[in-house]
This record gives sequence, structure tokens and C-alpha cells, in this order.
Amino acid sequence: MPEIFVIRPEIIILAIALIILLLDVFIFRQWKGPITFIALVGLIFVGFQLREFFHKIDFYPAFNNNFYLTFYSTYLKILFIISGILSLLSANQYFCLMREFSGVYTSSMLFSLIGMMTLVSSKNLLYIYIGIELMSIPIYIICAYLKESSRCVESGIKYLILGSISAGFILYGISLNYIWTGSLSIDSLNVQTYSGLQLAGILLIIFGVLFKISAFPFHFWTADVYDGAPTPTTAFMSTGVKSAAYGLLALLTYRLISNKNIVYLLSFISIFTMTVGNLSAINQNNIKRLLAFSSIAHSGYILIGLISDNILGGYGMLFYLLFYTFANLGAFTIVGCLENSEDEEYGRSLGAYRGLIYKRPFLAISMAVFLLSLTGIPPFAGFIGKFIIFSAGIKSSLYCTVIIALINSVIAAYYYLRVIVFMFMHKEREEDVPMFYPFLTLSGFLVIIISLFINIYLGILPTKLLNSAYTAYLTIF
Amino acid sequence: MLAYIVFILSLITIISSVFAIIAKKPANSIIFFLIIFLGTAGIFFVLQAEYLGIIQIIVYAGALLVVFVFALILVGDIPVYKKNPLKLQKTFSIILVLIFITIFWSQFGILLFLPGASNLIKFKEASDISLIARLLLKDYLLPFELASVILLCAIIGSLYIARKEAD
Amino acid sequence: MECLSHPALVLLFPLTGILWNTFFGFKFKKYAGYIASGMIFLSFLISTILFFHHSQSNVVWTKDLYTWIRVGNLDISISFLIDPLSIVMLLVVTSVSLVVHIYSIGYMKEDEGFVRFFIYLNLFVLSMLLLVSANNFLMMFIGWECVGLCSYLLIGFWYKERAPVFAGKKAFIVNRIGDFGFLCGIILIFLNFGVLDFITVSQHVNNINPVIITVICFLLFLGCIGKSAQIPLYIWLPDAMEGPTPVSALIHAATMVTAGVYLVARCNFLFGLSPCAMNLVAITGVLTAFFSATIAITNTDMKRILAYSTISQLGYMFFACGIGAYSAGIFHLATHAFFKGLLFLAAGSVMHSLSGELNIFKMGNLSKYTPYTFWTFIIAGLAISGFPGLSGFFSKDKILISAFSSGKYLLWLSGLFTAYITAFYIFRMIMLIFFTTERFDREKRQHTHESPYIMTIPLIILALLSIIAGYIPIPEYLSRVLPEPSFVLPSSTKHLLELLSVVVCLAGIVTAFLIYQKNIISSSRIKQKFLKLYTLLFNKYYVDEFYDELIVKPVNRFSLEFKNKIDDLLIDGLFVNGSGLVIKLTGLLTNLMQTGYIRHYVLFILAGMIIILVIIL
Amino acid sequence: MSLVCVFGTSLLLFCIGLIGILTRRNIIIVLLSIELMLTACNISFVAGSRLVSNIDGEIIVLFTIAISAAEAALGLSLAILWARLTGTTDIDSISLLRG
Amino acid sequence: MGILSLLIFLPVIGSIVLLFLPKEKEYHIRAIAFAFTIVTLFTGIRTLILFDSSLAGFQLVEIKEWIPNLGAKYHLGIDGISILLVLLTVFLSPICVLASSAITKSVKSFHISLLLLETAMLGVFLSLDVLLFYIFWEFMLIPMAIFIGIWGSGNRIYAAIKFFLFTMAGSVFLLFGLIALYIIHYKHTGILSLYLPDFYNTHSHLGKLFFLFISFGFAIKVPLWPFHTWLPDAHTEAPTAGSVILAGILLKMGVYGFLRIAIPVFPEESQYFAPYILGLSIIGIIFGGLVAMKQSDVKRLVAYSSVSHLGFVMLGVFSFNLQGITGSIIQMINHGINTGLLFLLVGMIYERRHTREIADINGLAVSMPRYSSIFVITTLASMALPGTNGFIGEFLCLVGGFKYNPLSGFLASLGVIVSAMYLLLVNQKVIFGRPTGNNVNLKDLSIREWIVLVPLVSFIFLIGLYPLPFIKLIETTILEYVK
Repeated sequence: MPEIFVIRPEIIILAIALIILLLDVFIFRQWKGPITFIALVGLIFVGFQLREFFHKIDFYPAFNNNFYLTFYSTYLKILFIISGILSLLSANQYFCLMREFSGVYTSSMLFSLIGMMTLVSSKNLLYIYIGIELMSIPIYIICAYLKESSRCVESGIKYLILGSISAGFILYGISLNYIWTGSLSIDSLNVQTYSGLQLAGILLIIFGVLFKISAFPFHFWTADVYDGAPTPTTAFMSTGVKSAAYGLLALLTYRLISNKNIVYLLSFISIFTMTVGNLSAINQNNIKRLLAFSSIAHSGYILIGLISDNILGGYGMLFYLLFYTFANLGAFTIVGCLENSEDEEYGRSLGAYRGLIYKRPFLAISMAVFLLSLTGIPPFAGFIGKFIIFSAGIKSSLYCTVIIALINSVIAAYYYLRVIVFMFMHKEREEDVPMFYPFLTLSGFLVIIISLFINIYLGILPTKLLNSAYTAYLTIF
Repeated sequence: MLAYIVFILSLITIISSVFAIIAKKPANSIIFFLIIFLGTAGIFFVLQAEYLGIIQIIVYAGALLVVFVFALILVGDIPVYKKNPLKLQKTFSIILVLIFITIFWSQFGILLFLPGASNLIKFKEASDISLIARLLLKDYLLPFELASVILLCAIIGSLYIARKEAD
Repeated sequence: MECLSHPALVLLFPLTGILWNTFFGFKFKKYAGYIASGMIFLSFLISTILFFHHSQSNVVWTKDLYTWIRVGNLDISISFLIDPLSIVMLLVVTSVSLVVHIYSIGYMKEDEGFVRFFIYLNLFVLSMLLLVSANNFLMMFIGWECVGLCSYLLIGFWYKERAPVFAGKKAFIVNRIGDFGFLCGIILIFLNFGVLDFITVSQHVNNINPVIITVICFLLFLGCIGKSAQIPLYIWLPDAMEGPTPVSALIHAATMVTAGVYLVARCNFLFGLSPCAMNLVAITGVLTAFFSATIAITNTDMKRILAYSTISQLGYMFFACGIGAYSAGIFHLATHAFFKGLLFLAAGSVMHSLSGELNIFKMGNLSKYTPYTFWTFIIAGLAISGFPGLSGFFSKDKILISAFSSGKYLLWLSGLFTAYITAFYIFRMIMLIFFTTERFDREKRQHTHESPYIMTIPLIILALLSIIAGYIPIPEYLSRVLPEPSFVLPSSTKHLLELLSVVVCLAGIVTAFLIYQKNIISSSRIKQKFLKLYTLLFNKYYVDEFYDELIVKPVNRFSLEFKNKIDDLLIDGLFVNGSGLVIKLTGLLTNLMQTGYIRHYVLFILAGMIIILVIIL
Repeated sequence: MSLVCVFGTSLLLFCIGLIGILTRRNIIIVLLSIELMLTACNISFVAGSRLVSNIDGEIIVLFTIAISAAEAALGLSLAILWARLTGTTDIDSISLLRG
Repeated sequence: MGILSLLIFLPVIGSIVLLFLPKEKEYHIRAIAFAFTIVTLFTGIRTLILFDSSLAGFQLVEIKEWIPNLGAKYHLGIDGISILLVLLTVFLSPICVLASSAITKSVKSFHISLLLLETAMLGVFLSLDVLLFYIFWEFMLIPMAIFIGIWGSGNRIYAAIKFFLFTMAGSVFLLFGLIALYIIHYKHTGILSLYLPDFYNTHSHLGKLFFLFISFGFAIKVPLWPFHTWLPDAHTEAPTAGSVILAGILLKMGVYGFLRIAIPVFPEESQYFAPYILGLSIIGIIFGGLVAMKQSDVKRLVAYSSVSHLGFVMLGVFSFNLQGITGSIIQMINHGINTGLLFLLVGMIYERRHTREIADINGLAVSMPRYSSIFVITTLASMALPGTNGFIGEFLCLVGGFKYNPLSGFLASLGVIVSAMYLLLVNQKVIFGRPTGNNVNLKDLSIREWIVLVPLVSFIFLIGLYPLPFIKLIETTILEYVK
């Protein structure tokens, strides 16, 4: 098997991206529909390819052991592809009324996907650095995608500056680690006897990754960037990018878990992350910021899965990421849907959700399911995710962290419930604004219905997916 | 001998970077940055990483700074947006950064006892360019390609973003 | 005969009456009273059959109907106990009820709640029969509570007015305080004996620690105090007079209030083992008898005077039980049922003729208008005063003699004095109602008339009973089951004592006669002389006010404070909503950190990093 | 000893870059400061490569240079866009999103 | 599919059927919802017939693999502790459907929620798998909160959020405790299992902590005294059917949790904490009643009376003896019936008068005599008059309490007085007196309302006069349990 084989998915995606760029410029100048279609077909194809990998290849090193194809990476790659597909559909829904939609957006997303896919397969810090950059740089573009909107541009700039700084920290950390160990291999992080210098380097790397998963105190950018960016971008960032960062962090912590200090550090970070995220979300009236803060909080929960030193936590995290991807994408699609149909400012506020059940029961119910799933209320998938993660935490005797996480999920329930209250229990006030009916396209509908199905299905019958996550986590190297 | 050169180059770089940061006018900053990049390239040369030194001069000092200059020209002289007092910010920044330096510098102390700590000379006689090339096309083939994708992406993005819409 | 002697039949008839009147009564409104009365009559018949049947076989019967509750060793059946005690009670209850039922047909004729009234009455009889025929404590408790319920419903019968409803509530709650004690006592009995039926408990009573028995007796006696309106829980009974008069006659004079006495008598095997409890019963009885009699002296409300008199007579009964003369107590219970029932019914007749007037100072010279009422009233009055030859004399005398013979002279003395007061206030009332001058309004005189036969015939029946009841050898009959005090007096002393009580009785009557009829002693002068005492008595020792200040208001205030301060403010406000608020405010704080400035963010991130690094490195 | 001196230089440059980001108002200078940080990393890598006798450090510098150029280009175009939208490149003006 | 699965999923099927009905056809929606609840009721009766009361363990057990990774199974079973509660649930549900004719807003969603609620409650009582149990337990929050929030009155949103958050705060601690048990069991045996009886007699050095956590979750649901403040709000604002279910069944889930999980899993710890819990129950009994007396809203009053009654139930449970536990189960059923009736009655008056203020309602005995008789009967049953169902439960609980500790029983008996105080107060103010204003002309009970009330009232007397069959049904299980 040639080495090129293992990067076939990445190559295909790259090819699609390039084709799209060309098509965009030369053929589909006015009507951009086929672009999404091509991208989707490509991504689905890649998804099936990866599924095949998942059944066949448990471990395959390439590029002189710098790039491993494992169940673990394949699982995450499928997750990214799913996130990509749904984000693209969501973007199609979001931009349906705008002229701006073009190949640049789609291809940027595809480029970012390549970055993520590289990231989780890498066994070399150089690969990781490149992966992070390849993942981030297209995101800067699609954050600032709506050029007329100063909010979008602001979010792009913020993300770029802060992201570059974090990349700088990672790089410096890599250099410190390199100075001490003389190796760029990820295995050099495996510290049995570490020096302060190396530990400082490792910490800097972790900080950089924590920045990407928006953990406290590196979370400050999250709300602003998520708020400003076009909603599909936000959705993509909060699912794909985050999952990739988590995939990477899991690779790192897998090697560092023997160091108790780092476990304590991460558990503290986890506590602060979820608390700060939830507390900040409580007073939000802007639904995008609300979801942004909630995604910070979820980072905190997932961290528990990472630091609990057992398989349960590992595959719990993988499961959590998957359901979270669906729930968040669904929610953001609905947010985009409402945001689009109204005056921008109002569309983002909770007021737009007032009495949604009477106007668009489908949207309201789906939104409620997503939010409840995020809250962790059974029988939706979020509950199973939380259950496993907390079980793992308790198994590793992280009692305090788990209790705080549980209390936090009550706080979180408050603001999720607030949205539900707005949708279901408030009457739409007539004097507020003229009635509007959110416009839902087929693609948006697809995203919502798929997410809905998955969230309910995984809540009731998670066995299959848990098995996959389990086998995937077994091959984390 | 080399040690002295390195020392002097470092000094120049650091001083000019300080100036670059405190310079009032952006244009002056860019000039100082030129000095920094050149100084860095000098350090590379001394460390016998000539290839990198050249690249550093070409890319950083050559291309990048020019782009910055262009940007500066395009943006023009920018009025201050809001008179936000930065004093507190500056004080805190400097304090924090000093702590940062202290932490890391104390970690560097350990390097002094390593055998190769003062060894500026290259470890191998073989040309590093060929070695780099071999690694780039073998171990680091994928990042190499991906770097090109990054550049492509950045190009497209910059184009898309900076372009004025024709309508 | 055999088949008719099942005690359940006694209960079946009132039950039938209830069901009939509930479901069909409103259709056949006219017949409701007759049906109810007929049912009670049948009950009475069955009771009589039971009596004869039982007196032939002469043993204690128990009849199980079905198992009510069985949880582990807690095994309680619905079953009946037939012994002389319960038979006496059954007979008294059914007979008085029958009379009252018939009387009510006339008395309640015009009332819109006619059918309802008879439903309640039947329900009451049912519960009362349940109470007296119960074979175990818990079943007795059913009856016990249900008579309380009926009392509540019947006191508040005229529910449109405020006062009856309030009085009903008061009665129920005060009764509940007693029931609380009773219930605790029952549970303690169960825990210590493992069973609840009277016979088994009485067999095992010697194996139990006397201290526990005393506690149980106290608790049971608390129940009696509540139900039988003894100090300190008697306050509900005077208020209960807000109900229709037949109700007062039946429930609050003749039957229900005597349930406490019945309980003490029934539990004689327990009380007998606890001298302490016995003393308590006796002292409570005497005190109640004395104090309520004094209150009755100054009262002006006819029914309330009777109510206080009832309390006083109940005190006698407890007094009797307390000194071990259970049969005397029950004897007095039976005679009292007749003459006090008669008093009330006659009072009802008086009210009927004066369209509801209650103040005895607004009556007078009624003997002219209402002869039947007058004569029956007089008979009852003489009976309660202990006039020789009438039933009250026998029973009361028996009590006093027992008291004397038990050696508790102080108690005996106060009992005797109470007898004097009783005779006095009863005849004070009789004088003011039937003699002296007419003091009622002119227009009322037009309507003043004797009650219809349906009301007077019951009066006559009761009057007859009041006369002859004393000759029935009830104590002897009861002594088969109830222990008799062991001490005997020489018959000379006995006769002396009898004479003494006759003298006391006559003295009371004469005093009343002198004061109110002849005005030889001016009542107002006495009033002036003992003004303080008079006010004290007139205001019933301020007991209602005292309870109001000491219990009702503090409980109310405490509840309100508890609701406002603890529940609403502390728990809900501070802990529940407060924590929510704190979280929200902290949220605002964390939101403040989201300044929007990149340099701030970098600074925060740097600070966080440095803190972590300093800690870890 | 001399290598340690180089490491010190890189650390100082990194920190000066940080100060630049923290205290300068002009987006362009901020972007330059980021470049300074990356340059500091480069120096560290090259010196490290000498210290551990391993060429990997030099290779990563190559990539860093490329990527930092890409980042800078993108950053500058965003800055220009921002200037076009709001008429300023003051970094404090980028604070519409907050709270 | 076993009968228990059928029992659980019939309402779900019903709600799915409703989902596809156009929402304009309100009559059909009601009819179908009613039909499904009735069918569920019959299934429940069938379960009762299949149930063998002479066996102690779980019966009609169904096991299927569910999530093998976590050791979770789809595991249902019924025993003496749950059978009565299940029957109560299926019995109250059709009544709730019938009682909701006043609902005109979103009829379809209302009935869907109702059916889902029924499923959740049945699921809680029937699951033997902890994860399954918790899923139903927590899922129940959603329809209930929606009930309160959409069809509630006045301050409904506050009440809905409070209900949701308060009970969820409890359930997360419960979740922690359950997970801890799960993990401890795993560490002891090496087997991942969520089968509830596997956890029984777990020993852990942190047992006390875990017991407290689990108890906290259940205590909020019960609600034990200082954790009760969600209840008055939720009860008051919920629509009639919501209140009935809330009082009738939901609160029982907390007690059921104590009986099924907290006590058997931590026998020693529960012994250790019993005095404290008993103390709280007694405070609840007495102060709940006193506070009820001072309420101005009928529903709030009834809600506080629930606090008081559930205090008796907890007293029975934590006396750890046969009488106490039997009594607590019977008392739960009674409370479901009595308080359910009270809420139905209050709902009926609310439909007529659109107010629940005690001060605004008076003299109903004059204008609605039949209604008033039922009301009085219910209050009497609620204050545990012998001969009604309330007495059986309360008496047995008190016997249990006395048996455990005479002092606690004695103090709890004071509740007998308090309950008379507040319930008679309602009677006095609402039922009796002369009607004024709008209270004069009120329509007495309609036939539909009779159909709603009569089954419940008949149970008042049935249980009150002949409770033996009910006791027999649960006796064997509890005998085994007490051991």
C-alpha cells in the first residue's frame, strides 16, 4: 500500500476544493447551487471512503511514522466530514437569500477540513503545527466572509490576531520541547523525567490547543468571534474545529496523563471553563453569544472525559463530540434561519424566538430538542454523553470536578430553558415587530431533520456508535 | 569570535525591536523591523544555517515588509479611534511580560550544563540544503504540500477580502 | 331471633337510612324524616333483641364482620363486642336518638336542609353505634372521629351563618386535639400489647410496665377530655349550641359527649392499673363539674346554661369513673342522657314557641302557654337536681356515696356543693322561663303557642324515661363487666348521705325560688356585692380569651411568621431565588470581562498563562 | 554559553513581540509584532537545532516563514478591509462585539 | 413485547398517533387520547391480574440488551412496591384527559405531553435498570415543565423554570450518586452493570456522601421540608391535569426512589441519617400544615398540604418497618387520590370563577351543593378521617413512626390537628357561608365532571373501608423488603 493511499481522503477533498475554485471563477458565475452540490457529493464520497478505512485499517503508519492512520483518526475524520457536510448545507440555507455565496466559502471550508484531518493523524509536532494553521487560516477567511458586515470582519480580525498569537505560543512551546528532546515527534512529549524547560514547552503547546477549544482562560475570543462570524461558520467552528482541537488534545494528554500536575491543571481548567461559560451565558439575550458561551461550557465537560484516565472517558469524549456536532449544528442552523429572515440585530436576539411554536412549530420543536440535548436531558443523546463522561470522571475519582460539572449543567439548563420558554411559553407580541416567517430551504431542513434524528436516535440506542467510539479510542497512539 | 558576533547581532536585534515597538510612527517601526529581520538573518548565518538566512532575508525583509509598507500606504495615516488610556494596560503588560521572561529564563539555566551549549558550529559536514531537501520530500512531504495549500488559501482569501466588489 | 341478634344489623339500618336519603331523599322529601326515624326505630328494636338475647346467654360476645387492616402483626377486624356495657350504650343511644329523630320531624319541618339534617343524624347514630359496639380501639376510633365529624356538620348545619360554621370548626379542632391523644394512645397500646381488641388487651394488661400504662391512660384520657368537653378542652361545647336544638340534645348532651366516659369505662382494666391516671380523671371530673356549674349560674342563654350543665354532669361521670365507680358513672350517663336530652328538647320547644329566643331574661311565665313543655321541663329539672324519686337522684347519689366511701372527702364535698349549684341554676332558669313575669316582646306573644304533638310526645316519652330510668337496675347489670369499688359503707351512713343530698337539692331549688320568684333576696344586690366574682363568672373565667391569647393567636402569628419569614423569605427567597440571583450577578461579572478589546483578551490570556506556569513550574 | 545567549535573544524578542501586541494601537504594528514573535521562535529553533545536532529545527523554520507570510498577508488584507469599513486601523475600534 | 413494555409504550404510540392528526380536530384528539389512556388502564388491570401478590421478587420481568458497553439493559419488572403506583398512574391519566376539557389552547400538544408524561411516570416505576430509570425520571421534566409553562396561569413561566431547575438540581446529585454506585460496583466486581438490585448493600467509605446525594435528589421530588418551595409554585400555576399528575404521581416518584434505591442500597447509611430525615418530615408535617393555613390561594394551600402529607409518607418509609412502609405506600395512593381530587375540584371552580383566591370564593354550599359535598368529603379524607382512605395510610405511617421512635411518632401525630386546622379553614371560607357576588349563580357539577370525580370518590371509601386487598397486594414484597 503506497503512502499516498492513507492521505487519499485529504487529496480528494483538496481536489474538490480546487475544482470548485475553478468552477466558481469560470463556469458558475451566477448560480452557485452546483458548487455546494459538488462539494457535498465529494464529501459524502470521502465519508464512505473513510468508513471503509474504519472497517479495515486499525493502524497504518506513513511518512516515516509521522502520520498514522488509525481507527481513532478515522473516527474523528468522519466526524469532521459530517460537520463539513452539515455546515455546508447550513451555509446553503444561510446564504440562500444573499448573493455572496461563492466557491471561496466552500473551498475554504474544505481546506480547513484538510487541516483538521491532518491534525488528528499527525505524530509529529511539525505536522501538528501545519495542521493547526491549515485548519485556522481558512476559518479566518470565512469568519470575515461577509465583507460589508463590520461584525464579520471584526470577528475575522479578532480570531486572526488571537489565533496567530496562540499559534506563536504553540510554536514556541514546540521549540522549547525541541531544544530539550531534540525531536519533533509527538512521542517526545512522553515525559517520564522532565525538565522545567520541557514542561514549560509542553504547557505552551497545551495552552495553544486549549485556546482552540476555548478553555478558560483562553476563551475570551470565543463569544465575540462566534457572534460576529456568519452563522454557518460559527457552526463549523464550534463543531469541526473544536472536535479537531479535542482530537489533538486527546493525543497530547494520552501521553501526559501520567503527569499528575497536568491532570490537576486540566481539571481546574475544566471546572473554570464550564463555570465561566455557563455564568456568562446566563445573562445573554443574543442567542449566538448564548450558544457560544454554552460551547465554552461544553468544552469544560469534555475536558473531564479527557483527563479521566480510562477508556470510558476517551470514548465518552468521542461520543460527546459526535452528538455535540449534531446538536450544535442543528441549533445554529435554526439560529441562522431566524437571523436571516429578520432585521439582523433582532434576529439574533431572544425576542425573535418569541412564540416560535405558533409560527414554525417544526423549528421550535427541533430547537427545543437540540437545546435539551445540549442540556443533557434524556432521552436525547446529550444525556448519554454526559452520563459516560461523568462516569469516567467518577471512575478516576474526580469527584469535585464532576459535582461542579453537574451543578453547572443545572445552571446551563436555565439559559437553555429560557430559549425554550421564549419559543413555547411566550405569546408573540403583536406590537413588537411585524410577523415574520423564517424561511427554511431544503438544505436547512435536511440539516435539522438529520440532527434531530441523530439526537433522538443516539439518546435511545447509542450502542452502535458507542462501539465505534470504543474501538476508535482503543487505537489512540 | 563567533560568540561575540552572535552577541552583538543579538544586541542589535533586541535594541531595534524595542525601538520598533516604541516608535511612534508605523513607518519607523517598519524600518526597525527591517533591522530586526536582517539581524536575525545574521544570527542564522553565524549559526551556519545559510539557507534559512537567505530565505529570511528574501521572505521577511524582502517580501513581507514590502507588503506591510504597501498596506500602510493603502490604509493611510490613521486617526486614533478612541482616546483609550493605555497606561494601565502598559503597566500590566510590562509586569506580566517581565514575569514571563523570568519564568522562562530561569528554565534556560539548565541548558548551560549541556555539553553542546556553546557549540555554534554545525554538527555535520554534509550540505544542510540537501539534507533539508531530502527530509522535505520524504518525512515532511505532507506538511510541505499542505504549506502550499495554506499559501494558496491565504492568497485566495486575501484576494477575496481585499478586493473591492465591482458593483 | 338468632339471626336478628347480629350487632351489624344495628348499624345496617342507619346506614340504609343514610343511603336512601342521600340518593332518593330529595325526591321524597316529605318522608325523609319518617324513614330516618323508622330506621332508628328498627335499630332500637334490634338493640332490644340483642339485650334480651344477651341477657339469656350472659356472656361477652364478639362478632367479626371482616378484616379491616392486616399488616404484619397489626390485625384489625371490623368486629363487635356485645357485653352489658355496650348494650346499655346501644339502648341509650338508640332510644334517645329515636326520640330526637321524631322530635326533629316537627322541629326541622320548615328548614330547607330537612333531608340533609336527617342524613347527618342517621350518620351520627351510625357512628355512635359503631363507637359503642366496637370490639377494638381502632374501630372505636372510627366511630369516635365520625361522631366528631357529625358534630361538626350538625353544629354548622346552618352554614350560611358565620357563627355556626365557626363553632363547628372550633368543635372539630378541639376534638381533634383529643383525638390526637387517643390515636397516640391506641398506637402505644398496639406497640405494647401487639393487639388492639379490648378483650385481649385486658388479658395481657398485667404484663406491661405500669409507667407505660399510665402514659397510655393519660393519652386516652386526653381523647376523653376532648370528646367529653372536660377542662381544659370544654370550650367547644358551649359554642356548639349554635347548632339546631335537637342536635344539642342528641349529640351535645345525651350521646356523643358521653363517649369519653364510655371510653374510660371500657378501658377500666387500663385505668384500674394506674392510680395516677385515676386520680387525674377524678380531679378533672370534679373540677369541671364545679367550674362549669359556676359559669352556668350567671349565664343568660338558655342553651348555654344547659351546655355548661352538661359539662358539669359529664364531670360527675368522670368523677365517678375516677374513683372506680364505673357503673355509677355509666348509670349517670344513661339517666343524664334522658333528662338532659329532655331539657334540651324542651328548651327547643320553648324556642319554638318564642321563635328562637334564647335569652332567659326575655322569657317568663311560659307555663301558661306551653303546659307540656313546662311539665316535662320541670321533671327534667328535678331529675338533674337530684330530686328524690327521679332518675337523677339515684345516679348522682350513687356517685356521691361512692366518692364518700372511697375516702376522698374533699372531692366528695365539692361534688356535693356542685349538686347544690346545679339545682340552683337549673331552677333559676326554670323560674325565669316559666314563672315570673312575661318579659318577651308583645308581638311574640301572638305566636306563643305549644309545640305540635310530634314534638311534645317525645318530650313526654323522655319525661317518663327520666322518671323511671332510676329504677332500672343498670349498675347491677353493668357490674357483670365493670369492677365495683371494694369498699362498702354501713347503710346508716348511706342513708345519711342520701338525706344530705336531698337537702342540698332542695336548698338549691329553694334558693332559686327565693331569689327569682319571690325576690326575697335581690339578685342585683348579690351581683353588686360580688361584682368581681360575678364578672368573672359571667365571662366564663375568661377562658376563651385566655386560649385565644395563649394558643390561637400565637399559632396564627407563628404560622404567618413562619410562612413569611422562613418559607417565603429564607428558604424560597434567600436559598432558592437568592442562589439564582447570585449566579446571575456573577454572570454579569464574567460578562464584564468580555470587553471586546483584543489587547485586554491577550492580557487576560497572558495573565492566566502566567498564573498556571508559576503554579506548575 | 553562546547558544544560551541566542535562546535569551529569542525569548526577549518573543516577549517584546507580546508587548507590541499588548500596547500598540495600530493593527499593522500588531501584525508586525506577531511576526516578531514568530521570528523569535525561528531563532530558537535554529539555535536548538545546533544544540541537539538535528536538522528538524531548521525545517520547521522554513514552514514557519511560509505560514507567517500567509498569516500576515491575510491579516493585512483584513486590516485594509477594516480600514475601508470604518476608516481606522486602531485596534480598539475592533470592539463592536462584546459583553 | 411483554405487558410492561406495552404499558410503557402505549401512551407513546398514542402520542405519535396524535402527532399526525391535524390540530383543528380537537374532538378527535381528545377522544384518541382518552382511548389510549383507557387502553393503558386496561393493560394496567391486566398487569394486576397477571401479578402474583404472593411472590416477593420482581415479576413479569423483561430483559433485553441495550447498551452493552455501559452494562445497561432494557430491564423492566414489577413488584409490590411499584404495582400500586403503576395502577394509580394508569388510573389517574384518563381522569386527567377528561378533566382537561377546559384546555382550548394547543389541544394537540397538551394531549401529547400528557401521554408522554404517562409514559415517563410508568417508566420510572417499572424500570429496573438505573440508566433507564434515570432517563424516564429526567425526561418527565420536559412535558411537566411544558404543562406548567404553556397551559399554566399567571406566573406560569417562573413556576415552570423553577420547577425544572429545582428538580433538575436534585436529579443531578441523584445522577452523581447513581454513577458513583455504578462505578463502585464495577470496581468491586469488575462487571459493568446497571441492574438496580446489583447495587444493593454497596459498601463504600464515601457511602454517607453518596447517600446524601441520592437522597437530596429524591427529597426534592418528595418534597421534604426545606426543599419544597418549587411545589407551591408549580402546583399553583399548573393546569388542573398538571396539578393532578404532579401531586398524584410525580411526588410519589421521590418516595419510590427512596424505597427502591436509597434505602436498599445504603441500609446502614439510611439508618444513620434516618433521624435527620424523620426530623425534616416532621417539620414538613407540622409546619407545612401551618403554612398551608396562611395561604390565600386554594391551590397553594393544597400544595402545602401535600408537603404535610408527604411528610407522613416519609415518616413511614424511614421507620423501616412493615407497618410504616405499607402505610407509606397506601398513603401515597391516598394522597394521589385525595389531592388529585382536591385539585380537580379547585380546577372546576377555577373554570367557573377564574380565580383561586380563597377570599374571592365563598358560599359554594349554597350555589353548588353537590360539588360542595364532594369537596367536603375530599377534605375529610385528606385530613384522615377514619373510614376514608386517608386514615389507613396515616395510621399505618404513624404506627411505623411510633415503632421506630415513639417521640417521632408522637410529634408527627400533631399533624392530625394541624391538618384539621387548615382543611376546615378552607371548608369554612370556601364552602360555607353566604355566597356573594359571582358565587351566587354557579352551575353545579356537569355529567362529565361527575364521571371524573366519582371513580376517585369511590376509591376514598373503598380504601377507607376495605383496604385489605390493597395491603395484601404489597404485603409479601414489603415483608421481604423489611428483612
